Amino acid sequence: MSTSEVNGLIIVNYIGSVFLIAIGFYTMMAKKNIMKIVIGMGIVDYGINLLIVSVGFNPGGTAPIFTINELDPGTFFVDPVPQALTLTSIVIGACVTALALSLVIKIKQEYGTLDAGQIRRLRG
Amino acid sequence: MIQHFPILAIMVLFLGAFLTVLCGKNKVLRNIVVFAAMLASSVFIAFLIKPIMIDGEVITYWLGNWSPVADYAIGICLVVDQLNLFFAILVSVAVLLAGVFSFKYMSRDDTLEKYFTLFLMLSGGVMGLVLSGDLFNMFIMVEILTFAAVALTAFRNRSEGALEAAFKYLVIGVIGSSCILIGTTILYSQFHTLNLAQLSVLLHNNLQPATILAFTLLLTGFAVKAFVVPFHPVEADANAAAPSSVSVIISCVLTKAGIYGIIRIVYFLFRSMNLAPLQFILVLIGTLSMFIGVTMALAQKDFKRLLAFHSISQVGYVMTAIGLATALGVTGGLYHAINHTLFKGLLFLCAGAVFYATGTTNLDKLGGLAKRMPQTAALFLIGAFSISGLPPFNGFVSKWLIYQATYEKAVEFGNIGYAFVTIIALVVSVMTLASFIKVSQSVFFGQLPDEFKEVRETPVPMRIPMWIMAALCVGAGLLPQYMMRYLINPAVYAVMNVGNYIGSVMGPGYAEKIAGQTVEAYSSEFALAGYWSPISWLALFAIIICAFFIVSLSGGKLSKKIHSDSPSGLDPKYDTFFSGEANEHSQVGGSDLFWGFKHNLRHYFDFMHNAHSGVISDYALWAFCFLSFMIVYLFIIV
Amino acid sequence: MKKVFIFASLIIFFAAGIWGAFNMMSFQNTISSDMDAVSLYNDPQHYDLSDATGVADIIVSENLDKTKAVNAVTAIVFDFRGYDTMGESFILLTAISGSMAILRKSKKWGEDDHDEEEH
Amino acid sequence: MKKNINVRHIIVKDAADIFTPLSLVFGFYIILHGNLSPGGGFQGGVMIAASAVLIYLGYGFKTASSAINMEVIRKGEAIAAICYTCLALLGIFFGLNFCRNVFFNNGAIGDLLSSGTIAFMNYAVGFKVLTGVSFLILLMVSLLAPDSDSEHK
Repeated sequence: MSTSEVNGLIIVNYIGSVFLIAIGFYTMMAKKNIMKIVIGMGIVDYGINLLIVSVGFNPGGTAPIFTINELDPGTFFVDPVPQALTLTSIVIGACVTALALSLVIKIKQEYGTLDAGQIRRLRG
Repeated sequence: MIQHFPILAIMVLFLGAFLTVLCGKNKVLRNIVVFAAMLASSVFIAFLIKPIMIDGEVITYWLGNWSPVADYAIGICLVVDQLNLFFAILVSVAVLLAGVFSFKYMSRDDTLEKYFTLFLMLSGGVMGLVLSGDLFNMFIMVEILTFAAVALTAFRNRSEGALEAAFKYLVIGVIGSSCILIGTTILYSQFHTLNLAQLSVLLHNNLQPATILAFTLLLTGFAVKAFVVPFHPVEADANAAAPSSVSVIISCVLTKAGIYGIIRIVYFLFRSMNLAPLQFILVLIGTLSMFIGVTMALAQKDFKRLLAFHSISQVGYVMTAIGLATALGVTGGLYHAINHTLFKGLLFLCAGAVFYATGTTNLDKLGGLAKRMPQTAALFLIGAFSISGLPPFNGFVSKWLIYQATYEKAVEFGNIGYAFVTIIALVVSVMTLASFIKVSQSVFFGQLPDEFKEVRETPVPMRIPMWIMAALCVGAGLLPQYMMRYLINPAVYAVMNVGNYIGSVMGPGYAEKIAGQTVEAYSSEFALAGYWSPISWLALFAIIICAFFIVSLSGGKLSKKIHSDSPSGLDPKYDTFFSGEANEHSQVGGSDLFWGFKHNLRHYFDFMHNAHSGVISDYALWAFCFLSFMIVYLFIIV
Repeated sequence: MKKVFIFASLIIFFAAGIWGAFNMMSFQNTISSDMDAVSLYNDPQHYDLSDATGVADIIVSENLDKTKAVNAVTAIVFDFRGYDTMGESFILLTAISGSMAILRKSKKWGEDDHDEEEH
Repeated sequence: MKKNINVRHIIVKDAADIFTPLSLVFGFYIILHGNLSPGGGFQGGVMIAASAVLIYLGYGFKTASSAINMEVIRKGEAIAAICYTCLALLGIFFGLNFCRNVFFNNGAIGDLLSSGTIAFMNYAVGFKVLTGVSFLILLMVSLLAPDSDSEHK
């Protein structure tokens, strides 16, 4: 496969990440179960991670590590900066999930339900 | 040595948070650590005032000495220009006073070491956000402050609605953070850098569809953090449920962090404020926030929730003024930002004092506390006068600047819409005064309920920060020329002239080399009409007459319509009352002082009440619709 | 009514996202392909930055000389952008403290005035 | 809802026995070689934290919480954060900027400690993540245990 064809295929990743983000937002907007809202937040996060990693893609590049025994002459790398950003983003996503799940546990104890339609003591 | 002070001001707060974890149950040591951290941070910020505000330097600090190589900023930098320092001063004042207040205020809660850990994390996050010069680093700091604010909102997890408010805040906050991160990614893929100054140069006249998408996402993300209109219910919930010292931070500091982000995005990063439609949409958002906030506040029954809606309204003023894109407008906006921090902080601390003394913030249950808590009542009145814009206090100066700026904009552009904004701002100010009359009547005056006969005055450690805030309120109102000279004007100059910032970060001449032209500056000249100029007063008087005329006209129509459908089956208090003994129905609750007004406008109030349904999916829908609307709008205008 | 809003905004977001994705495809790669890792490894001091197209080029070229870390991602995470990593670990600590604060069994406010010491 | 796994299958228990040391060793390897090979503090830390889950799955919450002192873990996390900050502050003490890699040029490329503070920061973050994530997991798990205090036992 030539370089330009590989370069063109990255659009699949972009569209996939847009699709994931849209699914996540849809879940947050349309679903009433707060557990599903948490899942939606997670899906948005995964979509963003996919987007960031895809941005750093370089057709034909290898992982940016100078393991000299395994490299052929003329090897070049993919972009390491988005990978570092993704690492950060993954941890942040895990923290969001942890915080949201602990809130969900407490809400279930307090309200006895997971229905967002009933968790509305503060309104108006 | 001075160049290390910004990073130390941030890291001292974080180190304080870790040491608080290690202190464990030792109360005295913990309080000392927390106080020392906050004080040290404020001192570091205070030392920066002289070189930056007065001498006009811009400090750029490359973390790890990774200064730009081959015209690319490979590391992260902290930049302190006048605008950053303005917000850093605001943050450090609010954090220090709220922290001192919380030593005594929180003493009846348990596991305070976690409270102070999160509190210091929150302060450090905001400080890191306003001093950062890197887009991704701004995102990280936004996440820190969001998580800490969410956890602190749910800190009193047994109190009414705290968990619910925290969950809503988390969901909406995650939407905002996701938007910021997607925008950052798109900008990185186009320009291969994350530095704000470099992006600002590379973005100039380089708008492609993906870039506009990134702009929309970043603007939406920071608008979420500023809690302007489609995202405002979350702030009201969070402020009502959080401890008062945290409400101060959420209402005074986090919204300002969002405003800072918006200023950086629209004035600095994309330099797009010369587009009239963008000015229009920002002013529209601000005006809507102003109006919806204050009308929702009139209908509230809870002290802190009412204050939270006022906070939305005042942030609307700031947003309107920022959106005008004139030097006078930005001056008014920044002045109002710092004034809002002072008086809303004072009001929230008063609410905290009332809660500490009585255990409730329900307006219907409170009353007559002025006899038992005279100092708190006096402080509350100072805050209420300031927020309503009565002349000797600070709210007047900034509101006056904002009226003048909108009016001037209307004259300059010949656009009648901006004159309407002036009128709405005036009406909102009047309604603010009205709702604070209601609060003072139902909390501090009126009848003292029996269960509060034994209430004592707030302890001294809580009163000291309140008096300091009140003194700052009065001072900012009485000495506007000093505030202008040392605080506001340098910041406005920094907003309008981005060349200094870029030159300091990327080296002088960078912008000319890359963009092939000098960085153009907005005009920062403006004629200040002064605050006693008779001609301006006359114009203001004319505007007030107009506003009164319009309101009375529309009011007449409304009352006619209401008479036609006679209220049958409604509350008996709306019945006509002639004479004789008043029965129990004719008593109006403390929170219902303006029931007649609310009754006349009941369609509007009912609609707003139903719209703020409390269901998180609806709020997420509002946020996402706002994002979609902004995408469509910005693609159309650019 | 609500469904209409949901789907309209989703369609707008999706359309804008796809359009943006096709635009992003035409952007230059964030790192250039004309770098030879092996020769860089053998002679870390000599590299050419005159035609750098982004921060990644510069970081990868300078990495071996300035930080001596073989793994470029680790070098970025802990050195070039070490401040971000610090913020990230603070986020972890914030989330954990927050979860503890949320999940604790607290007393109702004001129930007991001296509950701080006992545990 | 099954609150707690009371009857533990021998396969689960044996698998936990086998995989706990493996995950510990492999996790520490990944942390220690973060600057040389793929991986780093975060990945290795999460792997070690997985061993806490394995202990819980194999032996139940009571054993897991008695094996791991949660208060110490929490303090350890704060200490790791302070270590990271102090490593970053070293730059200021050496007269350079914050986060500066101060003693970077000792050893040849590819040595374990060749990269100066990067390696030590890696260890600090690894320690922080392994304490933090295992604490978080045990905190969540402790809510599923019968009549448990939500904080710690």
